[in-house]
Amino acid sequence: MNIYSCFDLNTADNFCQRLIKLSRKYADFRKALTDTRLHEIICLYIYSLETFTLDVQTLQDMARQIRLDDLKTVYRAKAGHIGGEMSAIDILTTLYFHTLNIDPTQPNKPTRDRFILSKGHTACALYTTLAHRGFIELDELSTFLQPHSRLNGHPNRNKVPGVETNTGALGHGLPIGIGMAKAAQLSGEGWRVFVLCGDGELQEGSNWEAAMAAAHFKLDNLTLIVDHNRLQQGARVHDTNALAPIADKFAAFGWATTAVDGHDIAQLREAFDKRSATAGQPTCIVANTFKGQGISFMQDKVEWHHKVPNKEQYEQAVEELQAAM
Amino acid sequence: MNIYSCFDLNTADNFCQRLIKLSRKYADFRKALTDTRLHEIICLYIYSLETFTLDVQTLQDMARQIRLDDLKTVYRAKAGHIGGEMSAIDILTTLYFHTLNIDPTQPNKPTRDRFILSKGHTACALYTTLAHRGFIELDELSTFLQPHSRLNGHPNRNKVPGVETNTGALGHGLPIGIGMAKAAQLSGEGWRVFVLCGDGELQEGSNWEAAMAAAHFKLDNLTLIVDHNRLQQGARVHDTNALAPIADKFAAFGWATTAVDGHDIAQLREAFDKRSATAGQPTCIVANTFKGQGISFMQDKVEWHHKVPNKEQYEQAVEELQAAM
Amino acid sequence: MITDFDTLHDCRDAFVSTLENLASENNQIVAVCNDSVGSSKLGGFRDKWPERLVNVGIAEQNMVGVGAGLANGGKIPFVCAASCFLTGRALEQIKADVAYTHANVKLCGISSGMAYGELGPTHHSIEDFAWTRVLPGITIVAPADPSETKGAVEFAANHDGPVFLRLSRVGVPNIFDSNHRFVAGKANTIRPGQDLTIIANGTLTHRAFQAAELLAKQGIEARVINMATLSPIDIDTIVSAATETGAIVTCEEHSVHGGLGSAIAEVVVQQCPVPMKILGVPGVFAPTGSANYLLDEFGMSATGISEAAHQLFYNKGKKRIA
Amino acid sequence: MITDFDTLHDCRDAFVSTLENLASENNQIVAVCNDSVGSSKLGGFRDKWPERLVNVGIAEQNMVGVGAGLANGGKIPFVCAASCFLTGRALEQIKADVAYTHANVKLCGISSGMAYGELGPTHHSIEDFAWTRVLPGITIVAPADPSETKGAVEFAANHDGPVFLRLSRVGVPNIFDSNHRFVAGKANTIRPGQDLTIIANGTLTHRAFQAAELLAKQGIEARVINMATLSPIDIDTIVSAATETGAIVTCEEHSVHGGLGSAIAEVVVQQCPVPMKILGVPGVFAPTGSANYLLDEFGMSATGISEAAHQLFYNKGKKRIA
Ligand SMILES: Cc1ncc(C[n+]2csc(CCOP(=O)(O)OP(=O)(O)O)c2C)c(N)n1
Ligand SMILES: Cc1ncc(C[n+]2csc(CCOP(=O)(O)OP(=O)(O)O)c2C)c(N)n1
Ligand SMILES: [Mg+2]
Ligand SMILES: [Mg+2]
Repeated sequence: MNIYSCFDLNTADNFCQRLIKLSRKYADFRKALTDTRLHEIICLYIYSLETFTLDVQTLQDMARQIRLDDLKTVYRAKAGHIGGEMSAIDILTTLYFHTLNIDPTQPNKPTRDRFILSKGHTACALYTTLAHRGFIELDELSTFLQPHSRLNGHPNRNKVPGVETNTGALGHGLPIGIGMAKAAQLSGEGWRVFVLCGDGELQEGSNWEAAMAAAHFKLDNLTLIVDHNRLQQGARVHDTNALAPIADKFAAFGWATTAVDGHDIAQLREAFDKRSATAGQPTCIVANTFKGQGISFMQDKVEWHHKVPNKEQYEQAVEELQAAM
Repeated sequence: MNIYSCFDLNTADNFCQRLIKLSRKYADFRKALTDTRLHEIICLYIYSLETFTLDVQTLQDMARQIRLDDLKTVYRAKAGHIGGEMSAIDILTTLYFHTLNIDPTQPNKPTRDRFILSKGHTACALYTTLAHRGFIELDELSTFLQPHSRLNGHPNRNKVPGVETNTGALGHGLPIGIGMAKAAQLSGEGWRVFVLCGDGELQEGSNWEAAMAAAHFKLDNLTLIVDHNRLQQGARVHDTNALAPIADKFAAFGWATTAVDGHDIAQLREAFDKRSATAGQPTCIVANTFKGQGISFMQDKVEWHHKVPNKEQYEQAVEELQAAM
Repeated sequence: MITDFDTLHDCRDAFVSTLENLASENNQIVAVCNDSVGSSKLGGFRDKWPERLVNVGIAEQNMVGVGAGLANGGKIPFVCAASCFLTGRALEQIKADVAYTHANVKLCGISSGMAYGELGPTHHSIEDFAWTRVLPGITIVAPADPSETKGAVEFAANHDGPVFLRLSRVGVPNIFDSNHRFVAGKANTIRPGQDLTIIANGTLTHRAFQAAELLAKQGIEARVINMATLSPIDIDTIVSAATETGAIVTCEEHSVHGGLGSAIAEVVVQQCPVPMKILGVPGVFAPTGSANYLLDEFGMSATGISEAAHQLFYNKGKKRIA
Repeated sequence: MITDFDTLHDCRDAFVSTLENLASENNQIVAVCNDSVGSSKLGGFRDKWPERLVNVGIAEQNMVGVGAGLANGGKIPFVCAASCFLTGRALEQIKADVAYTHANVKLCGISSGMAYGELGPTHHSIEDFAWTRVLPGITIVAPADPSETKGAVEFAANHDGPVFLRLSRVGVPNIFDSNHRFVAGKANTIRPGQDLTIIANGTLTHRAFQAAELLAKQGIEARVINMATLSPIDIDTIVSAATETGAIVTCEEHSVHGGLGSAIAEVVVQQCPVPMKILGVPGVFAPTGSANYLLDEFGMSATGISEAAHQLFYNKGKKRIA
């Protein structure tokens, strides 16, 4: 089913952009379209997402919507890791709505780009992103952490489409990402691999085993994004086991490195677009972020690693996020 | 039993130096003394080793003797890791006969310096050094790898006096060294901790977890010596998973670093003498070595990681080592 | 022995209060953790003795190695981390640096079993009995209530050698009174009975006790044994239970493979073969749910246990059990 | 079934020749190792397909993670390393990345058991059955001879899901003929007998067979079962053996805790309680010695096994075994 051949790409682009602008909620939009049975348009829209570029404003709106839905989900479930979710959502949005070559209708398409949420404790942010991107229904978010729900506290590949590997124990993502990138290299395929890890997570030695191997294998199809929010579970990273400057360490291990504002989608988009900063080298993007980003009283506060807002806090947070939209 | 108080230190120094020069074999000397029941002199000799400095020539002779006995032991047992033993012996000799504040009569003295052979596969070199240093009898080396021998292929603390921790699986020594150095810090004690690891061994992530923590804890009583022979088990380190330059990586992890010729005992002595190159930082000494050092046909050859010499090879090796003495 | 089933206690509280008491008397006691000050409830310890709390960050291999080194340096380290990461991530360190070296390290597996419930299988520690039990020289204790937790921590501090304390955060009622004396390697019969025996430990002991009360109403008198020490296992108590009651049900917050039931089965087949039923997590990765929800699901509610026991009772003496 | 006890084979040879045959037909097959090209005998593989040998260096956690990633990318990775390091150092990766993710990874534990003999307990892998058996979804196979090794490798390549092949380098005689068909999960009775059963796998199968021949001379006809697949275990064969012969001796190059004997005991107590004797390494770190020396020392020479069986035979039907 080659949809492109029967459609003017420019028209499709404009059309989709307009639709997104109108609804601002991809999944609602998708649902609305389903209800009127316009399957072709849905397909087309999904394909177009792989081909066309959403503008920064649209991506920002999407990120705000994902923050809001993440917040709602955590509040409803009375559990989650909201601090690290808020710090990662701009990165996730950019990846899923701009960078990744993926198709929600074919989550296991062999040539897809791969994304690994190595900081698996922020699963709720991933689920919310996957829902907005059409991998699962938005409605399903309400089952988060409920008995027998697919939406466990950490992502499960065998249950949730779009999840590539089961994470939750820190320091597992990068080695797996190396295997995925190596598989592309061996197969002569062009897919890219993105791993998102926490900064505290880099204290795990498994990452450094992987860092060495990635450089040795010249995996320039591999990008590690470090969510550098300078907080871990119990304290500042700096006070626990200092890691900064992170880029220097990866440079010493043979990686190309860049630093970006991890909440500036334009910067993220540009950084992710490059296959590698230097040919033959894996890339480490240090994304400078804030835990709790977008919600004033959570921002940069260690206790919001996995605290759950009470009613007043929840209402204030919703208000702040909505005001920004 | 304070032996120092009843003896002129200078006399003791000269006396011992002379005795060593005469016998070149500390253990034989020790044995001879035992046979004539001159126990006080033995004690004194052992104590003097903690206090006085052997000259470089004496240390070199000792290293050659240890190489010879290691070779004999491996040849007799028909097993061992001779390549990595030869590369480490100058380091071990310098540590045990110059640097370490240890006492063979009190291997568990609480304030002793600690040494960990993290590259535990070269146990035979450690046993030979411990025998020459008086922790075990030289005769016992003939039991190496025999059924029920204390001298297993990897060192066992519970059986062999002078061994601090059971090694054999790579990448365990540095974390343990950190614990030992931290214990000194907590107790306000001055003991130092030395860890000797292989270069290939640094591929283990556990080392990098430890590297981070050692810098964070400001363990300037901790010295890591990397036996940088550029070979691992199956190939060159460079071809397996490139690590060089090693010092840069440790520097990026917050360590003071120096490089020495790992077969130059004068350089090793000087490097080990410094408590730390920089106050408040752990030190990594990259000792540039050759696998199989001292035996021409083994030198820098990957296959001698754990090959055993045949009769002709053995005889040639003995000859070469003896000629150098 | 259990009088109040409704007041539940988080045994981490007894753990840390005992640890702090011991630490105030013996300054060789230190705590080691992996960014787990909160989940191990070590905040009080840190406030009292900041320098004696060695937080290595998120690095479990290093954590256990550091513990072994501290022990070598004369310290008595309590290495505290979520049991899943402590045992799974650092198992070779536990084997080589702790067990084989026989280092005086106290491994404290916090939130073992399915205490992390909805966080899922990466956080469940239903393999730790199997993983540690096969290692020689580690005393393994899974206390069932606050009083036994206190005793186990005191034992660990005084015992010269490796200990693994398997702790939970899931609420349990008081089982023992506060002057109960914990003896490592000695199981406690907390309810007499001759018809069959239920053996449990940790969070399952009170459920086993409740099951026995249900069975009593059906005319079956079940002996209930709390087997806190998994290794070395109390062979005599098992043999008496088997020979005197003729059937054994085991319950554990662990896989049915390799854990408490398995350890008991090893004794039973070799010393006194009788029918058994091993209750636990039945060889699957658990679905989403809280620990208590999942225990019920897996047949370990008081009713579930009593039903399994009831069935086993009718199989006593049979050669082939359906 | 064994005709020539004197010609011994290193099963690594059958392992690599089968792997190379499969790899020449299916270019998705890759090998992953940790500086273990020599000890895994992967030199030939490397020479044929240098790019398909992924040597990550001495880094077992990364090795298993890389395996999982390669599987995600459509490859069929055979991850080869000394069994002690593969399982001990990377167990959490095996749990999360392989078992729980259900990645199509073939874990090949080389030189398992005490094959590394004099290199000592850090290199002995007498815990790997216990460590892996508790993880759901991994098929665990310990082949007993070259022909079964070939079958097991072919099975692993064709099976969609995690497999753990527990291999040895210790010489074994041919047990099966070359057209023997290996079926995962199905044990083989390699000698009929009604008086008792000896169950073994890996390097112990031929010793068990020899023990049975000694027993036959004493008038005891022992059934000998080769239980290559440890998980999922062949319940039917165990139940038949227990009910038909009334006693089971197990032998394994593994700790007596948590391994083959333990897995069989779990079935026996719950389905058909009969007396058992579990032979293995008796809860100690082994002293210095070669694998064969140590197996003899630990009572697993043919004579040792036959004596244990003999004793068990006279305990058949007893309630209390001394
Ligand atoms: C192996 C392992 N050890 C410990 C934990 C417990 N844990 C969960 S989140 C977390 C802190 C992570 O900090 P960071 O990587 O900085 O993530 P973020 O700040 O983005 O939440 C810890 C220690 C874990 N999940 N896995
Ligand atoms: C965890 C672990 N993985 C693998 C091995 C097997 N092994 C023993 S020695 C060795 C090579 C070590 O190379 P290096 O550290 O450079 O030591 P050296 O060259 O000094 O012998 C390997 C891979 C091991 N002992 N431990
Ligand atoms: Mg962080
Ligand atoms: Mg080397």
